[in-house]
Amino acid sequence: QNAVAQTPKRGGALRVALNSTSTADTLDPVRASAQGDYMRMSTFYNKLTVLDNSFTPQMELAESFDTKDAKVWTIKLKTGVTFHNGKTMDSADVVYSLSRHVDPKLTSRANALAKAMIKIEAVDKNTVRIELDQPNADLPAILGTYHFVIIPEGTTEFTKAVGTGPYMTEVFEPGIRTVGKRNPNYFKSDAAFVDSIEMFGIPDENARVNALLSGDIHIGASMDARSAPLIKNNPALRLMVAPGGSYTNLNIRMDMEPGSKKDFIDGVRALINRDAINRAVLRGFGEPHNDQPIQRASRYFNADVVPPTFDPERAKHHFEKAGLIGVGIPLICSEAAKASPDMAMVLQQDAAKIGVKIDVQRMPADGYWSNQWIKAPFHFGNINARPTADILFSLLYKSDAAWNESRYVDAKFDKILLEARGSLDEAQRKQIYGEMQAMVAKDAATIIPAYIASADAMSTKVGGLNPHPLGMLQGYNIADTVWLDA
Amino acid sequence: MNKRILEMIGGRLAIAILSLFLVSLAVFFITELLPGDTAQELLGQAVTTEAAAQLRETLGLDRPAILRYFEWIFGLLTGDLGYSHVSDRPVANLVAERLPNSLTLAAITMAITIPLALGLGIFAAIWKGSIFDRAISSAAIMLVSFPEFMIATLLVMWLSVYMQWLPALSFIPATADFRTIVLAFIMPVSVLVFGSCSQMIRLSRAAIADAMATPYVEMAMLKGASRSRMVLRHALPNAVAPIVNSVALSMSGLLGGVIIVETVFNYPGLAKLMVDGVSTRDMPLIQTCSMIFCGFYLVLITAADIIAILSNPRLR
Amino acid sequence: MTIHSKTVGETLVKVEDLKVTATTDSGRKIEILKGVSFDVRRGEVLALIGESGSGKTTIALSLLAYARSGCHFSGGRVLLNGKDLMTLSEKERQKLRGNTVSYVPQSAAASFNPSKKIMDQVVEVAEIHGILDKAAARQKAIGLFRSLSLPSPDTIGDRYPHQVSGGQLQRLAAAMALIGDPELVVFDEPTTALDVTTQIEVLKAFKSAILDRGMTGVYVSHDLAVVAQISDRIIVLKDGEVQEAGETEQIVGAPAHPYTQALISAFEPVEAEPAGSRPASSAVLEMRDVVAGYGNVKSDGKPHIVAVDGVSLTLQRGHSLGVIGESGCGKSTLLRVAAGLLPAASGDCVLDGRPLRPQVDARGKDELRKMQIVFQLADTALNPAQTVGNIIGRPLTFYHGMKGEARDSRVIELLDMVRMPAQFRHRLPRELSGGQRQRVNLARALAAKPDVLLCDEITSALDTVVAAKVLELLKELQRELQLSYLFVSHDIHTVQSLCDEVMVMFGGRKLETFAAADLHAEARHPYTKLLASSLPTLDPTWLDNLKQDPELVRKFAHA
Amino acid sequence: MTVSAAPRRKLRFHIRPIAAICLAVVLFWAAIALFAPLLVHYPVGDMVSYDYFGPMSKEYWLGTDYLGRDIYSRLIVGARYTIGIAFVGLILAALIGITLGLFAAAFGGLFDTILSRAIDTFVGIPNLLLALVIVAGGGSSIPILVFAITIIFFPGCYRFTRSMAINVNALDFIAAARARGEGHFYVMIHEILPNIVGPIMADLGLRFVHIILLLSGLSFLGLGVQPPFADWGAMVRENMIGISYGSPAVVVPSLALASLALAINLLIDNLPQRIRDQLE
Ligand SMILES: Nc1ncnc2c1ncn2[C@@H]1O[C@H](COP(=O)(O)OP(=O)(O)OP(=O)(O)O)[C@@H](O)[C@H]1O
Ligand SMILES: Nc1ncnc2c1ncn2[C@@H]1O[C@H](COP(=O)(O)OP(=O)(O)OP(=O)(O)O)[C@@H](O)[C@H]1O
Ligand SMILES: [Mg+2]
Ligand SMILES: [Mg+2]
Repeated sequence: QNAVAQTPKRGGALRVALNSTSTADTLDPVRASAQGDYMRMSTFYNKLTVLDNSFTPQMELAESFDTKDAKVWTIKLKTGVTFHNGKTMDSADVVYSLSRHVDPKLTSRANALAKAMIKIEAVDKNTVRIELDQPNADLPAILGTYHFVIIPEGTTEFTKAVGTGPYMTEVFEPGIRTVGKRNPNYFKSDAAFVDSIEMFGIPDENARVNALLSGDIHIGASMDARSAPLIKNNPALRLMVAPGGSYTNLNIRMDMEPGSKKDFIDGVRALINRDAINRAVLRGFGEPHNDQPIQRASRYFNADVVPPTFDPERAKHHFEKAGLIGVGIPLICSEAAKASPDMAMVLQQDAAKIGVKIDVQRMPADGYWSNQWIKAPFHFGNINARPTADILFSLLYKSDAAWNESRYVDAKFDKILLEARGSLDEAQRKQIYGEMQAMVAKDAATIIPAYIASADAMSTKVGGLNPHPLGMLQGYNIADTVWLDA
Repeated sequence: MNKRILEMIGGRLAIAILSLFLVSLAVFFITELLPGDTAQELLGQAVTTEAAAQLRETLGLDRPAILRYFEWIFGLLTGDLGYSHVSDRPVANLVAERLPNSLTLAAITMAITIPLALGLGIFAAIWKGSIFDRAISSAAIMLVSFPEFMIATLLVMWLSVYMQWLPALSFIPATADFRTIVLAFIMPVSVLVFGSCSQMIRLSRAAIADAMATPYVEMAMLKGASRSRMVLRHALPNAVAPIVNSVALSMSGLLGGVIIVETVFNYPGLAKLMVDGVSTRDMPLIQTCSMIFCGFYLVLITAADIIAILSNPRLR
Repeated sequence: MTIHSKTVGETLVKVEDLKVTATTDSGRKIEILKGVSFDVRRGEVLALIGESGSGKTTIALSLLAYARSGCHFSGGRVLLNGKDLMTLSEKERQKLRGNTVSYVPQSAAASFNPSKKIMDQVVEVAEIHGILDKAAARQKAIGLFRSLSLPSPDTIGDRYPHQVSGGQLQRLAAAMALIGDPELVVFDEPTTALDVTTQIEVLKAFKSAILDRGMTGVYVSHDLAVVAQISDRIIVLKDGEVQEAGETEQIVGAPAHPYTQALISAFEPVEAEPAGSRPASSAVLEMRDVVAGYGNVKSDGKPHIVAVDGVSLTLQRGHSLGVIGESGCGKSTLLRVAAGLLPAASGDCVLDGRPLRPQVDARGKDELRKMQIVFQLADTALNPAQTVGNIIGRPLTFYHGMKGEARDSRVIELLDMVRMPAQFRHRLPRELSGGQRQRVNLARALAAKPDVLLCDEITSALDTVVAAKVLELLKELQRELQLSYLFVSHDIHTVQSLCDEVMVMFGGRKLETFAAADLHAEARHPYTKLLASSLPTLDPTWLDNLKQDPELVRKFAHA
Repeated sequence: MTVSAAPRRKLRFHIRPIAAICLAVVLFWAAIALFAPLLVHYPVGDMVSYDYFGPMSKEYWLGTDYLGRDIYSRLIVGARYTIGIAFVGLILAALIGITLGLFAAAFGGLFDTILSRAIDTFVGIPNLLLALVIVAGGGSSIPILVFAITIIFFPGCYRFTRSMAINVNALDFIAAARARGEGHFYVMIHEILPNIVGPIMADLGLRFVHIILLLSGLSFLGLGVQPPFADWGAMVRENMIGISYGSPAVVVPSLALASLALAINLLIDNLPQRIRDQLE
C-alpha cells in the first residue's frame, strides 16, 4: 500500500496480463465487447466523460454538458486536443464517433443505448448538439461508458488505433498482444507515466500467478480467491480488490412453472445462504447483496433494503405450501455465469436438508446466453456493472425489456423509471431510485446474493491504481494513472 | 531413380492429396455440426433471434453448406483462407501471426529431439541390456507416464517461481534480445522434447533391435564386426523406414498438439488460435487451422513414406 | 579313404566335452549340447550331420567362439591352434572371426544385408581386419568370384543381394568367407535352401574351391548324400550328442550306430509298385486347362503374374498323383486353385464328375468336404491358439455336426489313426514336434472324411527319418480309406515312393506326366532327366562322376 | 527349413517381480474405482471444512482442497471417474476398432482400402484438439467425454488390430479354415482373434495410459469432468495453486495419476517375451 501514497514516477515498460484474449480482440469501438477491448479503448482513446468512483461523470474531452429538458443537450468540447496522427479533434469527429453506434449496419454493441440519440449534429467546431428520443438525465454518464470513445472522422480501418488517448498503438495482434507507447502530445499533463504498456491475455489462472511470481508481468488481472493467500504472502506483490464489478443472480421466471407460484419464490429466497455463498464460494471476494442491482458504491444505493435472512424452516414451509417437497426442480447454471455452479451446489445442499430436490444442470458456456439464459424457468445469470441506475433498471426490470430476467411486470415501476430518467433533480432521482430498489428486491424474482469483487494482483512497484466499482483494473482504465517504481 | 520409384512416390502423393480432400470434407462438416454459430457468438448476451438471423444473412451463413464448402475449397486452392468475421480480419492474417511462432517452436523441438532421441535410441540398442540402456528405457517410461501439464507446471514452479532463472511465460516481449528469446524457449521446448523423445527412443531402439536380430547382422558379427559397426553399418540402414515413420508420427503433433504447452507458457501458437476459434465459433479459422494441422501431418507422413521408399535398395 | 588326395596334417581344432545351455523365456535351462568332443585336422573336411535341432549350428558357431543370444557355453573347451576360444575376450574373438575362422551361412539370401552392395559386404572382412586395402580386396574378391564360376565376376559385386539368384548368393557367401584366407571355414548347410539342380552347381563350386586351396573345413548338413560328396570324415549328431564318428566311407557304407542306420535306410528310395499293378478306376478329380496367378487380371484374361499356365491333370480314385518341379514353378498355386482358395482365371476343376465353382465360398459344403488340403508348414497350418482336440474336432462339427462325447471319441480315433496317443488332444501345437504337428495336420484333413487329399510338400520340412514315417502313414491310410492324393513335392524320390503317377512342372507349365515306376525309362523330357540326375546319392564319387549336359543346366537351373 | 522336431514343453510365463508390483498397483486402483461408494468418507461436493488446503489429519486423511472438501473422498471418487471414463471409452473404442480391424483384415480388398483411408483422415487431427472440438460441440458431460475418447482412440485400435490380423490372416491355418468353407465370422472370432488378443490387450493398456493422460489434459484445460465431481486431472488443476503450499491436494492426485500410468507402462514393458515380440 506504500506505493500508492508515493508520488508518481515516470518511465518503465509495464506488462499487464488480462484473463482473456481472443482473435475477436478489436480496436474498433463498435465491436468492443471483451475486457481487453475496454482496456484498449481507454488506453488509446478518450471519451467525452469518465465515471468516477461513485459513477458520477467527470469531464474528459468535453468541456461541459448543458441541457434544459434533458432531451436536447449541448456539449462544449475541449480545444487543442490532437489525435495521434496530429489532427486536432473537433465536433465533426465527435459526431462521426457517436453516429457509428447509432448506425444499425455497424451492429454496435452499444446500439441499445446509442439509438436514443435521434439527432447528433455539430453546431460549430467545438460544440455538438444531441437530441434524445425522450429525456434522459444520464447522458453524460452514458457517454462515459467504454464504447463512446472519440475517433477521427472517417476512420474505417482499425488495425491501428488513432485516438487522443495516453498511448499510441505500437503493436496490435488480436489474441496475442497489444503494445502502446506513450503519447508525447497527450492533453492531460499529469497522466500517462510509463513509457509503454504491453497487454496480453493469460487465460490460465496458474500461468498468470506464476508469471507474476516470477516477475514476468507487473499486473495480473482478475485473480481467483484461491490464489489470494499466495499473493498476500509474497512481499513483492499486492492485491487490489474492487468490491463491485458484476453480480451473479438467480432468476425465476414468474410466468412459468414453478415460478408462477409465489411460495416457490419465497421459499428459494429464504433458502439462499448469502453467508455461505460469500464465505465458501466467493471466499470473501464478494459483497453480500440485497436482491437489487444497484451497487453499494453508487450514490443512489438504498441501504434500507435489507437482504432476506437464511431460514430453512420458513423455506420449508413455503415449499410445502407450493407442493414442491420431493419434486425434482431443475436449476440451470453454467461457467458462463461466474461462480453459478458453486452457488447452485450450495443451494442444492441446503435444499436437500429440508427435503427439496434441486437438479443442478450444468450447461456449457458456449451458447449459454442465447439458449438458456432468460429462457429457462429457474436459472443463473450474470450481469456486468453498468454506469447508471437507469441503464440497469430499464435493461433488466422494465416490463417490456427484452432482458427482463424474471418477467417482472409493474406499471408503476415503469412510470417512475421514466420520471427519474428525465429528472435533472438529484434529490428526486435518489428518492425514486431508492424506491425502485425496494420494489424489485421485494417483487422481482431475481435474487442477487452478492456482488462479486474483482481482485487484481500486482507487483508492489506498480502505483497509481485504486479499486473502482466498475470492475477490475480500475474499471478497465489504468492508462492515465498507472506508474512504475523502477 | 527408376520408373517404379517415381510411380510409388506419385502414388504416395496422390494418396496424400486424396486424404487431404477427405480431411477437408470431414473438417468442414464436423465444424458445421458445432452448436451455435458465429452470429450468435458475435452478438453475445445481446443475441435475439432476429438480430442473429440478420447477421447470418450479412455474413452469408444462411446459404447451403455444400455451396459454402465449395467456395471454401476453391478459396483454399486459390490461396484465400477465408475471412474471420469474429475478428473482422482475413484468416490469412491471423494465421500469419501465429504460424511462424508454431513453426519456430516445432523446428527447435525437432532440431533437439530428433538427434537426441535417435542418438539415445541407437546407443541404447548398441549397449542393449547395459545400465545405460536400462536407464534410458526407464527414463523414457517415466516421462510418458507423467501428464504433460504436470511436467510443465513443475518446471515453472521450480525454474521460474523459486529459482527465478527462467521466465514463466514464453511470450516474448516485443523488444526481446537474443538471450531473452533463448531463455523463453528453454522450458516449452524441454516439455515438448520430453514428450516426443521417449516415444521416439523406444521406437528407434525397437526398430534397431529388430534389425539386429536379422541373420545378416549376425553374419556381420561372424565376420568380426564390432557391436557399433553392426548397429551403425548393418542394422541402422535397414531400420530407416520404421525410424523415419516413428519420427514423423512423433513430430506430427508439434503444431496442433501442443495446446498444453501453449497454455501453460502462454505461447501464441496455432493450437491456441484454433481453440479460440472453437470458443468463438469462428468457422473459417477452425477449418483453416484443422487443414494446416492435417496438412502438416500428411506432409510428414508422406515424407517418411518417400524416404522409406528411397531407402529400400530393392527399388533402386 | 578319400578320392581327392590331400595332406591331412596335425590337429587344428580340438573340441572337448563342449556343453551349451540355453535359457528359455520362462527361465528354464535346456542343454543343447551335452558334451561334444571331436577333432578337426588341418586340411580335412569334417561333416556334422544330424536332424534338425540336433545342435549342428550350435557347434558350428562355437567354432567362431559365438553362442546365439539366450545360449551360453557351460562347459568344455574349444581349442584352435591350441588356444581356448572360450577364454578369449570379446575383442580377441572379433579378431578371430572372419580372419582365422570364417562362416558360410545356411541361407545366404538372409545373411546378406539387403541395403548394401555385394562387393562392400564381401570385402568387409578385409576392411574390418585391415588385411588388405580396398582396391586389393576388390581384386581378390573378383578372383574368388571367378574361381567360384560366378557369371560376370567383374561387375556382379556392384549389384544388391536381391539382384542375384539364390545359388549365386550362396557362392558369393563363400567368397565372403574365403577373402580373409581363413585357416578354417565353417559351412552351415550352405545348399539346403537351394533347388536340386542349383545345389549341384554350388556343391561343385565349393568342392573345387576346397580342393584348390587344400582348405580345412567343417561342413554342416542334414543330408547324408550331400555330405558324402564333400567330406573326409562324418560326425553323426542327435539331441546334442555325438552318435557316431568315422570316415565317410565307413559311415555311409557300414554304419555302426542304429541311428545312423536309420538315417541311411530312410534315404534309400522305396521303389514304387508298377502303375499297372493297380486297377485304374474312375477319375475323382480333373483339372482342365487351368490358368491362375496373382495380381489384377489383364486384358487378355490372364492375371498379372501367371503362376499356373494351362495345366490339365486327372487323378484316379484311390491313386496318387505326384507333382514335382523346382521352387516357384507353380505347384502350390495349382493346389490352391483346386481347393478354391485362388480362383482360376480360366479352366475347370471337376470333382466326381461335377464341375466345381472356382471360388471356395460358392462351393457346397459336401464338395468342400470331399477334398481337403494339407499344407507344407505344419507350424503355420495349425492355429497356435487352439488345442489339438479342437483343431481336429472342428471339421467334425462343421461337416458332420458332431458334438461332445461323440466328437471326442472320434478325435481319439483320428489321433490313433495318425499314431498319436489320445492325451495329445489337450496339447497346443507348439507343444508338439514337427512330425507330430504334421500328423495333426493330416488328422484334421482326415476328420472331414475326404475322398481327395491335396498335400503340399508335407514332408519337405521334416527330417528324413520322420518324413519316411509320415510317408509310410500316408500309404497305410490310402489302403485303409481308399484316399486319393494329389501330392506336391520338389523331391523326386519322395514322389516316386508314394505316387502312381508323376507330373513334372516347370515355369507354371506341365512338361509331362508318366507312371512313377517308369522314371528312368528313355524318352523322358530332358528336364525330368536333369531333375532325376541331380539328386545326390550316397556314393561319395557321385559328384565327381556326374555328367550333366551344360546346355540343359543353363536352360533350367537358376544358379 | 529349420523346424525343430524336438518335443517342446509348455512355456510357463515367467512373472518378473516388477511386473507383479505394477499389476498390484493397477489392481489396487481398479478395486478403489470399483468400490468407491463404500470407501468415501464425505460426499464429494461437500465443503466439510472452512480450512482450505488443510493438512492431513484424522478426519481428513489426505487433507482438504481449495474449497475445503475432503481430498481422500474426492480421490476415491476421482479414481472412479478417471478410470471409469477412460475404461468405458477404451472398451467402446476397442470394440469398434477391433471389430472393424478384423473385418478389414478378413474381407480385404476395396472394403479394407476405403475403410483404412477414411480412418486415416482422423489420425491427422491432433488428439487433444479433436477432443476439444467434440467437447466444445457437445458440452462437457460424461457421455460426451466417453464419446470423444471413443472417436479419438478407435482409429488406433483399428490400425493395430488390422495390421496384426493381416499378419495372421496370411497364415496357412486361415487358408485351411477357408478351404473348409468356414464363414468370415468364424474365421474372425475363432481363428484370428485368439492369436492376437495378447498384443491387443497390451496395446490397449498403452492406449489406456494415453486416454488417462488425454483426459487429464482436457481437465487441465477445464473441459474434463465437471465440478463438483472431478477426475484426478481436474483435481490437480483446481488445486494447482496449492502446490506452493505443498498441499496434499495437488500432490496426492498427481501421484495417483503418475502411479497408475507408470504401473501400466511398466507392466506392459515387462510382459512375457512372447507377447512383447508381437508388439514391436
Ligand atoms: N536361443 C535359443 N534359446 C533356446 N533354445 C535354442 C536357442 N537356439 C537354439 N536353441 C535350441 O537348440 C537346439 C539346437 O539348435 P541348432 O540350431 O544348433 O540345431 P541345428 O542342428 O542347427 O538345427 P537345424 O537343422 O534346424 O538348423 C534346438 O532344439 C533349438 O531349438
Ligand atoms: N501371393 C502371391 N502374389 C504374387 N505372386 C505370388 C504369390 N504367391 C506366389 N507367387 C508367385 O507365383 C509363382 C508360383 O508360386 P508357388 O507358390 O505356386 O510355387 P511353388 O511351386 O509352390 O514353389 P515352392 O516349392 O517354393 O513352394 C512364384 O513365382 C511365386 O513367386
Ligand atoms: Mg542349423
Ligand atoms: Mg509351394
